[in-house]
Amino acid sequence: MSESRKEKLEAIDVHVHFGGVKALNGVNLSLQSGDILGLIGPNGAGKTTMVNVLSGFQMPHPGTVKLNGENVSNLSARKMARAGIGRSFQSARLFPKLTVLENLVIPGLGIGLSRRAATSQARDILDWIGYREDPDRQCDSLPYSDERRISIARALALRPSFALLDEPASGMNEQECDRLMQIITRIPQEFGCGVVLIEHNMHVIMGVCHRIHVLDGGKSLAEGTPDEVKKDPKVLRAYLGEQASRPEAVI
Amino acid sequence: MTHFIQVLIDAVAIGSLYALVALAIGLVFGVMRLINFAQGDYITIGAYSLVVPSAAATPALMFGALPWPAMILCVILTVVVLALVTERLAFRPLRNSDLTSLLISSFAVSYFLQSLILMVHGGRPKTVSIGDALSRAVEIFGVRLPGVQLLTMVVALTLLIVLVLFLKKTPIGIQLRAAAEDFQMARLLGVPANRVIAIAFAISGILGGTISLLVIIQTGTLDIRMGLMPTIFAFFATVIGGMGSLPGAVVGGYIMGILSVLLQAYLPAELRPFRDAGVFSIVILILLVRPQGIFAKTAKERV
Amino acid sequence: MLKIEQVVAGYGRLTALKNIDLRVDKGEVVFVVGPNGAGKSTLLKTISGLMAPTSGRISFQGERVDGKAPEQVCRKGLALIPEGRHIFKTLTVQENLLVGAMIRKNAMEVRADMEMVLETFPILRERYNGVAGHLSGGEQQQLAIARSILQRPTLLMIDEPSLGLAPLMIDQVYSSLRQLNQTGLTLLIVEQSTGRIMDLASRIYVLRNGNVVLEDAPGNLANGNALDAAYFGFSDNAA
Amino acid sequence: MLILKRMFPVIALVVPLIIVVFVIDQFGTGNMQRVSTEALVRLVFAVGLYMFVGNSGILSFGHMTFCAVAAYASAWQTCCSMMKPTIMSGLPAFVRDNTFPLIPSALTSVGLAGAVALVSGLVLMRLSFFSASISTLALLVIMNVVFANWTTVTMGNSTIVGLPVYVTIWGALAATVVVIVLAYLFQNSRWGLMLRATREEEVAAQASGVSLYWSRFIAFTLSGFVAGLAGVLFAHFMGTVSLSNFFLNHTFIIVAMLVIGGMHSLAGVVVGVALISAVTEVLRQAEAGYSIGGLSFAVPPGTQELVLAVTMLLILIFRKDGIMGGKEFRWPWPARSDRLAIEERKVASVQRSS
Repeated sequence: MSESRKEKLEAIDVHVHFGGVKALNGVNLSLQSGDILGLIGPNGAGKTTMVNVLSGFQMPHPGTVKLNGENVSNLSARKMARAGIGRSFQSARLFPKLTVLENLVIPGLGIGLSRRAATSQARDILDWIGYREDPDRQCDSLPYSDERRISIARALALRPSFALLDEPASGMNEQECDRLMQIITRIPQEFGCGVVLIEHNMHVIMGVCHRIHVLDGGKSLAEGTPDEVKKDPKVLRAYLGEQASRPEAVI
Repeated sequence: MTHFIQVLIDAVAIGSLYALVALAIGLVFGVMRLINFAQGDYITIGAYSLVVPSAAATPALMFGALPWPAMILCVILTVVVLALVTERLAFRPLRNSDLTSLLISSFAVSYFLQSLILMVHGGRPKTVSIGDALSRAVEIFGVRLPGVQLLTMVVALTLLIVLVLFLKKTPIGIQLRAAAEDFQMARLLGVPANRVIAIAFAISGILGGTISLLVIIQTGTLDIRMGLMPTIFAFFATVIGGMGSLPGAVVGGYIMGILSVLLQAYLPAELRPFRDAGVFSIVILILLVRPQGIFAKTAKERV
Repeated sequence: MLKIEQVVAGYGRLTALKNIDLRVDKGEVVFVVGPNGAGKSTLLKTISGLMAPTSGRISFQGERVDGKAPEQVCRKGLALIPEGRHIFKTLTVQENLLVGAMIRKNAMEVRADMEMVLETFPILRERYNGVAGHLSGGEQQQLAIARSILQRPTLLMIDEPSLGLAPLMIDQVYSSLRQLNQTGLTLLIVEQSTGRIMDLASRIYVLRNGNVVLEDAPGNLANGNALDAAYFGFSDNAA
Repeated sequence: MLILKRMFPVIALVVPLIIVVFVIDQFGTGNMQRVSTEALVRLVFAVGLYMFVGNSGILSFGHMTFCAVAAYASAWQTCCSMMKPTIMSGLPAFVRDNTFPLIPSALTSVGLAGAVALVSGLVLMRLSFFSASISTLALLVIMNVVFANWTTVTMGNSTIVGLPVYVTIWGALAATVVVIVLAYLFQNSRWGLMLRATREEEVAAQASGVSLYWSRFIAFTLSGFVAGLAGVLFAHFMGTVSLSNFFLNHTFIIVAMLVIGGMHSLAGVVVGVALISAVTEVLRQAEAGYSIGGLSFAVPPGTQELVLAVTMLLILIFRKDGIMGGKEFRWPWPARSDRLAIEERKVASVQRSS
């Protein structure tokens, strides 16, 4: 991935309100191609809302989202996908009656590839992610961990500049998590894109992310390398509550 | 001036009629996510219960021969029983299937009921006359108004008010509204699912039976598909008003009623027969501007 | 009072609860904590009857309740405030409370309880005839608790009471929960963060990946390491 | 070899149809030929409706509109040249005063139906999933009201008679085969696949760059053309055109066939139409009265519709995806290249586990 084509995704002073609840309250975030940015925080901190804003499913008001310096805040989810923002979903949301291969062909068609190009790209990604089973199998009969991997593959099939992964490791055991971590670490080199990773599994977050952004109650609490964030008392308190704010406690 | 009052009375009468059907459909949709095509056939069967089943064009009266109060009671009872039976047999097994299957199932039930009427009463339209005393015109503020219009307006309005009071004030009414808004939570608080759905269908039966009578008094003709148009109008009333919102259904009903009356009154003579086409074209334009309806209750699906 | 034995439950292929054993005794305040996706909400849905467990037994005051419909379970004295509170936004505060008291027979008692509830949560008296949808997050939470108390449950289950509330409001909610427990109401509370629960909890279960990984009184959990390890699946050395 | 495997789902439908038509043509009675031709025309319409409903998941009540537009358009051009100036005086002079050859009039009629589908699709497909479905009902009502009252052009509710009858069983079969192949190619085309993605998961489809509007619009327009073709075939099979043929009860029968056969696969449509057409024909004769061994009995009128409605409800309750369950007839024997792939995987998995 040539160094010169560094792309930049920024969220500037993003606010989102649902009825009385302030889901996001002035959050600033930015990453470049090749970065893996972890996005963590207790439940209801605004993580998924942030991904929805970055992927065009939720309009920030006020606040702007910039892709390579260009304001894309009011682009629709479809236009954001074609502009290079691929995402997966917390509940996978694969196309159940379509086959595994077809699920990966759809994003290819979405960005305008021909049927043949989209299919060959889909097969490459299946190999890359280590999926050896029958590609013509319908997704509603996939085992759970395969379903999670294919939902990541589908985001990558969009040839995104930035891949937003929403809790890919949820419900996975330790062994599956390790395999997932290998996949995620290799995404930037293989696809030349940046990754935003929402995850509750600290093991995965600590093992994969270059930087981590911590949200709580819709506000940015801290941002830094995994080691810095691990030691930051504010983060511990938000995560583990009062008694955990003693210095030697470590997550 | 009298023309304007006439249009006004018509608008309120037809508006209330559509509002009643829209409420019946909105209630059933609220508790079960089902758009009930069969509501039209409840109205048709209520009307046909006035006559003795036969192939004759002017059949002998059955319930129609009874004194007023008994006739009204029998017709409404027939339709309520019919609504409860269709819920129990056809819709209960489909309770948590998806929107499209529910829509298709109500389409199938409607077709089943129509074929039943075809079998019992034959296909040809029939005439029946009840309450001809009402067809005399009535003099108000120097304006001659057909008695039937006044009756429709009065009955429809009172029934609407009674129903709103029932929903607002009585415990069962409150439970029904709670279930219509959040069915799972209502059950967690002890509201029994089967009873609430049955009540919603029973109310749609009462409304259906009343409308059968009002339509028959106005038109005097029995036709297999007489319930269809008011029901389609009511579908769009609920969609414009905002799916699942009961006040929305009532407002939607009046919008449809006023639209059709205005077009009827003010369209040039040769375009007047195309009134319904005009109403539905306007409705589609409204949906384009505001797809989720006026009282949109459910927020956009959060990802 | 409440016993859960080898309960397995899930959604299609995802088994959210893998063989859970848990109990709540009279007068206790039991907390169930764990990261997102650990199966906490599924646990409450299964107990309350919103979901039928695939296997295992749930008994309340000695009587089997697994697989019963929510409207029957709540009549046995087992109330649930689900995640997101689910108050009826188009109904008034009063109507919300009336639905809560619906399963009660004795009107006199209900009126007395209504007074008590409006005493505990004054904001509800203020907005009594207002539409519930206009209440703030914290006020909606109080209405949800008040509505469930009117069911006069013997065991009240709450799914993440602090979700989306300002810290000040969370303290208020927890103090009213403590007040209720002191009047004899048993509580089973699912929570995300373990911060505020230490002084209120009688016992804590930590759930991860559908299994109970730790069960203990707050006293001997105070040093935190055991809790961190259970919560995050690794202790200091493995990080 | 690969082509055979890819086109197998179509071949598995077309070949049996050809065989059945051949048998009926040779040995069937006049009545059987008539019933089978009508069933084939109905199949053309059902496949047209399937192209939109099956792929988009949006139930359309309005496709009979395009059927009616094409039937009337063909009638205006080919029928009753002598009487036309008097009974259809409202027609534009150019059409009123002369009659057109069959093929061009058929093509223009299908074109007109397609144009109406295009225009209404531009508007209706902007609506959300559910209001689009209900609004197709409005489309049907609008067509019905306009045609019923535009008497100088459509002769209102009375029937236009005297259209040339040129649709034979083989003609209907040819149209059916063309339409089935077209539907299969569309559902596997880029637009067909993207549309099926929106049916499965609207949100995920948008996140994959798929446009709900355009994918639904293309299917709606295409299916409008096919429904138009069915309209022309129907008009020139019956020789008459009457508005009552294009309203809700015909729509119901086709929707029932789609639901019973299985709305989400081409095989489902063909199986549904074939099965229901056979069953309704048997019932129709029962209604007309059988005489077996001297005693004749007749089933009361309306039994057909009753049985159809009950079957549909049972299918919805017990086998939601219909007889074919959304599946096509797949190539049963794994092709050589697939067999190798499966062997490989077995070897690989043995290594992994040992």
